[in-house]
Parts: sequence; C-alpha cells; structure tokens
Amino acid sequence: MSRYVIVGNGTAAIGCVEGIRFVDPLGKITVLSKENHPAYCRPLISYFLEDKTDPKKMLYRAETFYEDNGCEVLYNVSATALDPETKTLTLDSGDTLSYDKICVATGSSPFVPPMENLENVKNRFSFLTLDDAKALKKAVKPSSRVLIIGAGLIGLKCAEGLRAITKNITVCDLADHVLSSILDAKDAAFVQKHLEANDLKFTLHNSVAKFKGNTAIMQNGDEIPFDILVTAVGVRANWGLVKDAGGACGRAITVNEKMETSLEDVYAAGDCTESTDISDSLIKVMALMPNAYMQGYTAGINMAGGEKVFDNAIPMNSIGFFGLHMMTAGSRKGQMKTDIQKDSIKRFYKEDGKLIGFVLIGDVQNAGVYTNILRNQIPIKSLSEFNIKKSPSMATYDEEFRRKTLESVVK
Amino acid sequence: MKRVFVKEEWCLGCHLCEYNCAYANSGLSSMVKALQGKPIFPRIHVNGNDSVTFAVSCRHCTDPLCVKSCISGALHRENGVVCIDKNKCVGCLTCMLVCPYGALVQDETGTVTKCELCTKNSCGTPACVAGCPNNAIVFEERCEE
Amino acid sequence: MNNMYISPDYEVIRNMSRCITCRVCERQCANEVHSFDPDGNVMISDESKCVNCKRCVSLCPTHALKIVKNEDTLRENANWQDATIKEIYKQANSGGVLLSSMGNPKPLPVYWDKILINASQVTNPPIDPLREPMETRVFLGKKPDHIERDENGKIKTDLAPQLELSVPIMFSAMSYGSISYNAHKSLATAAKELGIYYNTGEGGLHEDFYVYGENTIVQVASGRFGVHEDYLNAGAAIEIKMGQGAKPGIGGHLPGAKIVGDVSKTRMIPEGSDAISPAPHHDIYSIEDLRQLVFSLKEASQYKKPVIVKVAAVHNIAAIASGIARSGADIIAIDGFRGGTGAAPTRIRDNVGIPIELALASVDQRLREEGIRNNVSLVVGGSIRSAADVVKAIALGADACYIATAAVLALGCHLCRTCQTGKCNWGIATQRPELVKRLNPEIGSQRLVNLITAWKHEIKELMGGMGINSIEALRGNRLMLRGVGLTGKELEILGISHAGE
Amino acid sequence: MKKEGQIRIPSGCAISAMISKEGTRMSGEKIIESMIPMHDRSNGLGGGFAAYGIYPKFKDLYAFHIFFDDKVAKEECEKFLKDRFEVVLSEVIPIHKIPEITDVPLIYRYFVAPLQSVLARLQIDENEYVARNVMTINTHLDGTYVFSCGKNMGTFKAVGFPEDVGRFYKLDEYEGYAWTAHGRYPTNTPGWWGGAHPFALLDYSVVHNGEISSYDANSRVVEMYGYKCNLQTDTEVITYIADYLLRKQGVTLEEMASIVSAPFWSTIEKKSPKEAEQLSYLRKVYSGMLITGPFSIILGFTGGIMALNDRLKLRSMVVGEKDDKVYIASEEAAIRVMEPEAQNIWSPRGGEPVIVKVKEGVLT
Repeated sequence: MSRYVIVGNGTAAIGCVEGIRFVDPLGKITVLSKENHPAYCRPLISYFLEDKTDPKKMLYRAETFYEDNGCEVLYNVSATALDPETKTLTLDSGDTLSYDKICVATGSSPFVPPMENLENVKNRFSFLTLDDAKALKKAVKPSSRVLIIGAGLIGLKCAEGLRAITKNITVCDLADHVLSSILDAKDAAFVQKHLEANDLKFTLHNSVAKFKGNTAIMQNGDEIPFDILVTAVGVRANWGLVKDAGGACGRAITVNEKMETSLEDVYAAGDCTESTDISDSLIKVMALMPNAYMQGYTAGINMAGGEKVFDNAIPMNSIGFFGLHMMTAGSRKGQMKTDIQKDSIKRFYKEDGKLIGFVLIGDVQNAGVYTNILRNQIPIKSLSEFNIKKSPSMATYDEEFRRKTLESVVK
Repeated sequence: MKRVFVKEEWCLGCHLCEYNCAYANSGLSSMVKALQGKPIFPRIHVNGNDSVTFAVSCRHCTDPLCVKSCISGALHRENGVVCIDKNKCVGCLTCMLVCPYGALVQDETGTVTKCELCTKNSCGTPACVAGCPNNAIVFEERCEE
Repeated sequence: MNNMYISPDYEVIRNMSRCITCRVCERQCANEVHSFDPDGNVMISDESKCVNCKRCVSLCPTHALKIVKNEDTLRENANWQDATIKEIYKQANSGGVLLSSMGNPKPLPVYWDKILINASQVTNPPIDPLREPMETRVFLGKKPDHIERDENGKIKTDLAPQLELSVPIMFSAMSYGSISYNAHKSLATAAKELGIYYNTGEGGLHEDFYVYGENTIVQVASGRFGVHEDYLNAGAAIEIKMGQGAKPGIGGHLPGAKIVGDVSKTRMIPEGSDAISPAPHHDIYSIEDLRQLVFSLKEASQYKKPVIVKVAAVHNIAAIASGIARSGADIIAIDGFRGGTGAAPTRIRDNVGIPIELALASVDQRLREEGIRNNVSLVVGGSIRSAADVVKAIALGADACYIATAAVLALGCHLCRTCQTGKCNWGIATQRPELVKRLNPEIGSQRLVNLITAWKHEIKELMGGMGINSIEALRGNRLMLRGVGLTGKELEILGISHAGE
Repeated sequence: MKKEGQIRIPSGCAISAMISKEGTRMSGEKIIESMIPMHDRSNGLGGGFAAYGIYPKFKDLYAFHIFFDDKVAKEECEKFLKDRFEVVLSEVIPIHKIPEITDVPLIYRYFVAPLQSVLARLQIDENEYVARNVMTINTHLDGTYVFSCGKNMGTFKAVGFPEDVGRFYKLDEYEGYAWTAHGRYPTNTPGWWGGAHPFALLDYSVVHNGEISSYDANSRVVEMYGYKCNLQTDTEVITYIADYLLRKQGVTLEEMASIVSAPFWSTIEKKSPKEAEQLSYLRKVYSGMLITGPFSIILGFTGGIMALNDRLKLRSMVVGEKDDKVYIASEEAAIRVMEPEAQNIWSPRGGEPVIVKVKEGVLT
C-alpha cells in the first residue's frame, strides 16, 4: 500500500486527493494543513467580508470529504524539510513522516515590499487566508477608513468586500492603472470608472513612502489617514521545501506536464509552481484556482501510477466588481481586434491564425467558447464564424465539432 | 447514464425547449403563471446562425472543466449529473469562462444556473426533451467515444 | 369593383390571458400569420393569410390559440352557399381555374359508413386475436389457373412475381416533389419496418431511397419523370398510373418553383422547369397500347416485378378493369373519387369520378363473372380512413388497400387543403428546407408504423369477431357485410344484403 | 320461412363414420346406432348417411338419388335425363314408413350412363358432364333435387333425427365398405329434405359439423369455377371445393387439407424449405379456398374417407381403430357404440387430415 503525503490543504491538494483516489482507492494519504481549516475556497474570502458566504458554505468539498476519501489530515502542521533520498519529511514539530510519493502544494504567501515604519502600523492585515479575512472583518467598522495597498485582483476584491461595511476605502498602487496584471490602461480606466462610481477612491502610480502612525505618507507627498491597512501587493510561491532539497526552481517550483519536480517521487502543484502558458509558450506562475485543481489532480493521478498530463494551462480570470464582470485569458499581444460598446469592451488577440488571448468586460456571455478555442488552439479559419460583434456560442464552432459535442458523450 | 443530446438536423428553432425548461424549473403549476410577462432564464438555449439552429444545454461532461474550475465548490457532480448548489455560488462566473459549450448562464439572482437534467424538479424526462416537437432533443444512454 | 375583398375563412383567436409571447406561433407559421409587436409587447395576427393548418395551435405551449371559422357571412342561401359565392368572387378576381388539394370535401355519400360488419354469436365462436393466431398476410399478383407437377409429382412452385404484405395496406403514390424528402423517407422506412410497400408516385426515386427498394413500388406516369432502367428495377413492383381518383381525366402540374435541387435531379428535368404530366399517356390511347406498355415494363424488369395498373374509378370501371385484367397486368389499383392530391382543379376534384365502394364491388363481381379474378389482385384506394374501411373493402373483394391521406394525417397533416402553395407548415407538402426539416422521419415513420400497427390490431379484432382467422377468408366474403339506409340498387351493386335480412 | 338455398342457415351437428381398410362390406346398422348417443347434437331437422360400395352390381353407372315434390317434377326431370343419359334402371328407393319421418317427398333412384354422343360433342369427361347436369337440374328444375350422383355409392337423407332416417331408409339392408352419417342442428330452417346432409357431388360426399366463417369468400370463389351454391350451406361449398381441388385441379388429399385447413404462416416457416415452398405455394394460389371458423368434416370418396378439422380445432372429432376398421365421430361415445373394443382413440389436431383408404386392389 502506497503512502502518499500532500503538503498543503488548498485547491491543488484536494485535486491531488481526487486524482490519487481516481486510480488508487486504498493507498494511505496524509494531508498536512498549515491552516486550522478543512480546505476552503480561498477566493471567497472577499465574499465572506460582505456576508455573501460564510465559512461553512466556503468549504471546498463536503464536510465528509477527507473521511470519504480516506485521508488523514494533520492540521496546524507545516513541513520544514524534505529528504528525497530517504523519502522523509520533517515537520515543524520535529517529527518525521516517510512517503512513497509526495506532492508539494504549499501555495503562496503575501509579499509585502519594504515600507518605512510599516511594522508599527496597528490594524495591519494581509488578505490571503480565511483567518486574514476573519480578523479584517472583525476590525472594520462602518466608520473605518481603509487603505488598501495594491489595486490588483486581491486588493480590489478586498475593497469590494469591505465596501459592504464601509464607504471609506482608498486603494493605492504603484502601477498607473488598476488590475495591471490583466488589463491594459484603457480598459482599466473603464473598470476604474465603475469602481469609483461605487465609492472606491484611487491613488495610482503612487505608493506609500512611509507610515506615520495611522497615516500613510505617499510618494507624491499626499497624506492618507486610515484606521485599517490592508497590504495586497502580491504573493510569492512557497517553494522552500523543494528548493532546499535541491529541486529545480525558477520563479517557483519547476514542474513538467506530469507535475513532477526534478526530485524523484516529488510532485508539486498549485500556486507554488510555474508552468508553460500555451498562449505564448512562456513559463509563468499561473496562480489560478482552476489551474491549481488541474495540476493537483494531474499530480495525484501520476503519483498513484496513472497517466495524465496537464499541458494546456493558460492564465485566465473571471472576476467581477459591483456587478461588472470581466474575463481575460491568454496573452495580450499579437494582432488585436476590438469591439467597444457603451457598456462593454471585447478585445481579441490573434497570432498565426490562432486566438491567443482575449479580454471581455461587461458582456461575458458564453466566454468559454473563446477559452476553448484558445486553449485547444483551434485555427480561427476553421470556425464557422468568428464575428466579434456576436456573442460566442456553439454556432461559432464548425459543424463537425458541434455534432461531436451535441450528439455524443464528451469528456 | 442518460444525457440530453441534440440533433441540429431536426431543430426547428422554435425555442419551445427554453420555455419548457423555464417552466419546469419554476416550481409553478401553470406555465402562464410561471412565464407570462417576465424575462426567462432557461437552462437550455437555442443557438444558431442563418442556416442552422440547435439547442445547447450542459453536456454533463465526464470530466467537467466547470466543476474543476469552480471557486466556490458550488458546481459538483451527483451520479454523473453536473449540479450547482445555488447556495454556495457567488456568481464569479469562472464556470462560464471555462465551459466550451456556453451551457451556463447567470440568472436574475446573479448566481449561475444550469441544466441538471430535471433531476431537481418533478419532470422525470427532461422538460426540453419531452416538449421538443421534432425529437431534436433526446434523452438517451450513449457510450463515451 | 376591382379585386373584390373576400373575408378570410378563419379567425385567429388568441387568449391573451394565456399568451406568454414565446413567439413559437410566429416562428412556425410559414404563412406569416403571426408577428410580435414590440411596442405593445404582444403577439398580433393577420388572419387573411391563415389556412387553418393548426401548426401554431399544436405548438402553442400554453394553448392560447384557436382557429375558428370566420363568422362573417353572406346572407344565408341554401342554393348559393358562402363557399360557392366566394369561389365566384375569386374567379372574377383572377380569371383562373380554382385549385385545391387533398380529397373531395363535398357531402357525397360515404358508403363505408353505410355498411356494417358481422360478428359471431352462439352458432360459431368469435376468435380472440390475443389468444389465437390471426393472419393478415397477403400476396398480390397473378395466380395460376392450374398447378403443374414435376416428374416426381411435386408441385412446381414458380409463381408469377408477387408482393407480400404483412397486412393488406400500402402507402399509395405521392411523388417526391409533391411531398418532401422527409415525408418520402418516413413512408419508405415505415413500409420496410411494417413489411408493406410505399409508392414513389410519378416523381422518380431519390437515390437515397434505393435501399428501400424491396418495399417500394415505382410508378410510371404520363410524364415519365425519373423513369429509367435502374429505377424500374429498383422497386418491388412497377405501377402504371393511368389516372388518379382526385382528378380523373387530367394530368398533373408541379410548378417549376418546386423543381429544385434533388427534385429536379430525381425527376430528370431541368431546375425551374414546370413538370407537366399529360392527361393521357401519349403511347396509350387504347387497351392494346396498355398491354404493350405492361410488357415493355416487364421486359425491362426481366419479368421479375409485378406490374400494377392504377386507374381512377369512373363510370364504366368494371369494363375497364376487365380489360386491364386481360392486359398482362398483375395488379389493378382503383382510386376512388375521394382520393387526395397535392393539387387539382377544384371542379374536377369535386365532380368527377365515382365512389370506390361501388367501383370495387362491381369490378370484383365482374372479374368473377368472367372467371378472371385470379388473373389479378385488386387494390383500392381513395379515402380508406380506418381499419373498418379496410375490412369492408376486403370483404367487398379487394386484396389490399392503398392509403395516402390517412398516412399524411399520421405524419401531421391537418387537411388544410393548401398543398398547392408549397408552404406546408408540417413539412410534408413542401420543398422549403426549413419546412421540410419539421418532419423528422424518425418520428414520421414511427407514427406510420403506429398507425398501421393499430389498424392491424383492429383488423384482427374485427376478423376475430367474425370468427375469421386469416385475411383470405375475409376477401370477397360479402356475407359479412350488411347495408343500412341504402337503396335496393345500391345494395345490388355492392352485392350485400340490408341489415336485418 | 326461407329454406336452404334462399338464405344461409347455420347449424350445429353430429358426424360419424366407419370404414374397413380391407374393403369388407358392413351393414348400416352400426352407423345408425352410432348416432343415438349423439342425439342431442341434432334437433330433428335433418339426418343422413353416405354409403360406399353399396351398388356393386351397378358400379359403373352413376346412381342418382332424387327428391321430387310431385309427379310433374318427376316427369320433367325424367325427360331431362332421357335426353342426356342412358337410364339403365329407375326405381323407388325403398323406405320404411315410420311416424318420426313425415312429409315424405317422392324418392327415386336412377342408374345412368352419360350419352356418349353428347360427351364427344362437348369434349368433356363424363364426371364433368354429370356434375354440370346435376347442377343444372338442381338450379333450374323446380321441385326436383338430385342429392346423390356418384358411382357405387349413395347418400340417404331426410328431415328427422339421423337414427330415424337410417331406419326410414332401411340402411341395415345395405352393405358398404365405408359409411358416414350426419345429424343436423340447424337454427332456422323449416326443415327441407334437400337441406339435410351429407351433401354429395359425384362420389364426393361431405358430412360436416360446424359453421364456417369464410363461407361467402369460398362460395364466391367456387362459383367463379361454375359451381352453383344453391343451398348456401357449408357442406355444399366444402363439397364443391373438394370436387374442384381433387377432381379438377388434381391435388392430393393431403394437399387439399393444407389448402382448406392451411397451416399458419408461422408453422409453414418452421418446415423444411422444400415443404415450406409447397405449402406456401398452395396457400397463395388457393387462398380463396381456405376455410375458417369451426368445422369437422368427413369427406367420403371412392375407396376412402378423409376427416379434417379446422386449423384451430374449434369442433370436436375423435378417431378410433379396431383391426382393419377405422371409426371417426364427433364424440367417442359414438365410436364405442360402433366398436366397444376400439383402440388408439385420439383427437386429430386442427388441420391434421386423417385419411383412410381401402387397401389397393380390393375394390377393382
């Protein structure tokens, strides 16, 4: 009977458990959870702030998931060292755990750039875990003034959640536009307008130079007083376990399509890894929940002796703020086609007759059709229609594809 | 497991499936009461172009991307049927971003709604199938290719 | 007054408290009766275009629609009835021959309804078809006068070519062109499943349907459309169409608009050209010419296929049939004056020909009197509407029945009698692709199979009631029939007694 | 009331038969007695017998048994006969006056031979000639009815119970190698002597118990071949079918059985291909002669009898044997009367013919 160890208890870990169990119903699975919760849906923490969900609903799987899948979960446990030679793992308690196969799904940690006097700021929060959210929610009052550093996905989602509690929210970012990781400046302005219409205040291309008590002194000299500070600048992969054991790493743990690291019997999945974006063939950290699951699931199947590759990862995002939805996928380069309407923007990026990326803001109906075209690199020429003014649908595909998917069982 | 299959050759584009679906999932005893004067949010949609029409609803993939991508755990499989727990859905629409078929839509509540093969209502045979006048939508057991 | 306004025949009644503006009626009406008014957010209708085909009524999910007779009437007059007057207006407007379709709708006597069937009581037992075998198999074709034996004394069993029917019903001729590809496919697949035959009509045989050849009767009509050697050999039998019950004495005219794509290819005439079938076969001006055509066709098919000669029931039908029976034909098909059509001049449809019941009775009797009844099988059509009609026809002397109107009704036809417009909302009498697809042959053939299966059950029940367990014992068994409300002359022609006798 | 020939009259019946395979001639006593236990199967409105081998002295002559209503009819008929036949002997058929049999017509028999000159002119064989003339007499000569016209055989029938009819005709004084008997239970006949059974044409005689549902289908077919269904009875049409098939078409008894009581198509399909081909050919060609509805018949012919049930076996009929004798009757009781020691009693299946022939050579 194989002994599987999964370090981490997030989306990738759950995918890994399901992957293992798909092949091996019997092997022993041990899950190490740093947080004291069963796996929950991490992106929901902003919805938790606005009471759209609660910790019970946030559970990623049924309460009986671990039991049903025969997993032992060790809560409040971190691993400190991995020895691929002896196939043992050292825990923070000092205990060791031996394994046959191990999956490192340790995720990421908030990255906070150095800011003067930051350490003395009271009511300072990160926004990555349920515990972060719980603490934040407890601290924020309707009268609280909130300063969020970072106008990326996490910062803005946090802002949206907090908006249900307080109107006084300012978001600052060093970048000159919001959501700089997924939008260009023009589209960002469109979104920013919507955010501002919902009472968020922005100070961009600007960052905190230093803190003076509960006031942030900005680089441009502005002073922003606040009661609550949230740092949401970015994250870094938790790669230590593998890197310290001599495993290959780039900006995160290097894995192949089977989610194997360079170390024998050591797999890695989720936000702690980097992989190839097929839309531009570059190696990236694609810290996205769907990717995390797929990677974990792929790792699990391979760990249990099955055969599975995950070779069509693309960066993609579906996110909405105050009712405005946007979806992005792939890269923003190549030949661009645009359709701008009063309340929507659509941008498509093509290269070599293939769709390599898109941005949809406002009208996101059936966006999965584009994702599929992108992910499966379907030549645009072979499509029966690719009219960017039209909503995508099954009619976008050629007849053969339609017949196959509508008249038979699909994967 | 029986699934809904669509033969575009026989789709008349009458859109009856949409209305039958919306009615079946309304929980109301009369179609008039359920649908008159309101926007409808059916779980099946007639797509098409100038020359062809066909109804699209969830394919209930054996390895569903939407379930894997769901950030809230709302999408899940029950005996092969991809179901959504509306209680858990926060309306992030990631599922819509990944579904290659456009089978999911956002309804009036802001959350996602989708075909559950009428397993959660009292129809028995899916309403779209029962109501299709030309057998363009069928409910059958077919093997995976 | 120029172009007299003629008030529409029907009125569209929409129950607004039920309408959910789903617009199904609008999408399904090829006549464009219904439309959506976005200003009022309501459905509206233009009833002048309505032909009362009931497509919208059938598909309306909330049953909000009904089509009723327009109550706008002219002053009552038993002689000059509404329809008569409107026809005059139409002709005064247009100067043309009135066209209509399907069968004669006039209230002329339906003899089937005046004939009643016997049942066994006490002196012999009725037979329960659920418990005892009950046979409906029929062989159509010439039967020999004498048996011959080989040197071992065994009977030689080579028989003239026969058609074997599991039940004495066939789908009669409806051409590809007058009806759609899917209608043909429905008929063909149903015939195959049922072990009976369908008839190509005069439009040739689409190449896709050669696979149903064993269950196909290929027709040779005066226009000779789509007739070639492969065609003649593709079917199980060849039918020479001399006439049609709905329009005896005239030919056919399929407008060029319907001669498109595969229809043109199948008929072997250029796209867009009118397909005109002459009134006579120009190589048959007499009975001896018919004999020549019969044998030409037999030559072309190596004497492997029975040849059917189809005629309309006209006044001297008995003598005509006797002539055909001596012409080498294997089967005579007689079409009564209530038979349907895709298009016929109204006057002809409503006034020419005789009822099939009388024609059948006199032909059967005449052939027996001449001792040539075994030379041919007799198939009758022209409004066979139910299993009871079939039983009565067999008892009067028919070997089998042809049905077409009943078959298209099964396919969805609502007898709106506007086939000639080519806008059949049920996908039957049309070539418009978006309408043709409304008839899914899977459903169509299943409905036909259901219909014939149901009739077969009923035929068995009726036979069982009479104590008859095989259909041949019913054929010509006129003692099993009685007339009601018929004159002595009618009874004499039908060869039956009056009820109570 | 209308009599046979004016209207179709259904009836129930009793039948009985005996035959000696050795050709031993037996008196009519036993066959008469056999009808007694089946008394309730008749209602006194008809009884009759057919006897084979009873006229050995005149075995080459046709024996016409004729009912006349009166002398006028008799004279007219005799004139008819004289023009067409050489009448070798004419005599009254001897009867025994009994109170059970009343309204007795004039009953005569004539031993005749066709006039060869006429035969030659018509180019038909003598059987056909006899059949046509009998048909003509029965159709056109009022008050005359030829009820038997075979060689070395005769039928005897009357209105009354069969056992009384037997005594009436003194059948215990006749000796035949085969006998059939019939007791009739018609439902609405006034009782006409000609309507009693057996029905005979040439040497074919038929006794029948049942009511066939195919009657008009069969009668209209045989009428096409020149037969006149004057009596409108089942027995008549069955006799004509037998005559047509056996005499005119030359089919065998077995083949005839597979035509009138045809095996179901499903049965035919299970036979060997060769057999199936023959059976299906016969069904197709003679489809109008399939008889449906209940019947059990015994067909008498020179040299044998054939018993046959309808294909569903809707009427009782049993067969028994003893030595060279074979007995057939509607009920076993009747067989036990004829031969208390009868063996191998069995009930033939529907459509299964029981053919019993006198040993070859015995009768010549």
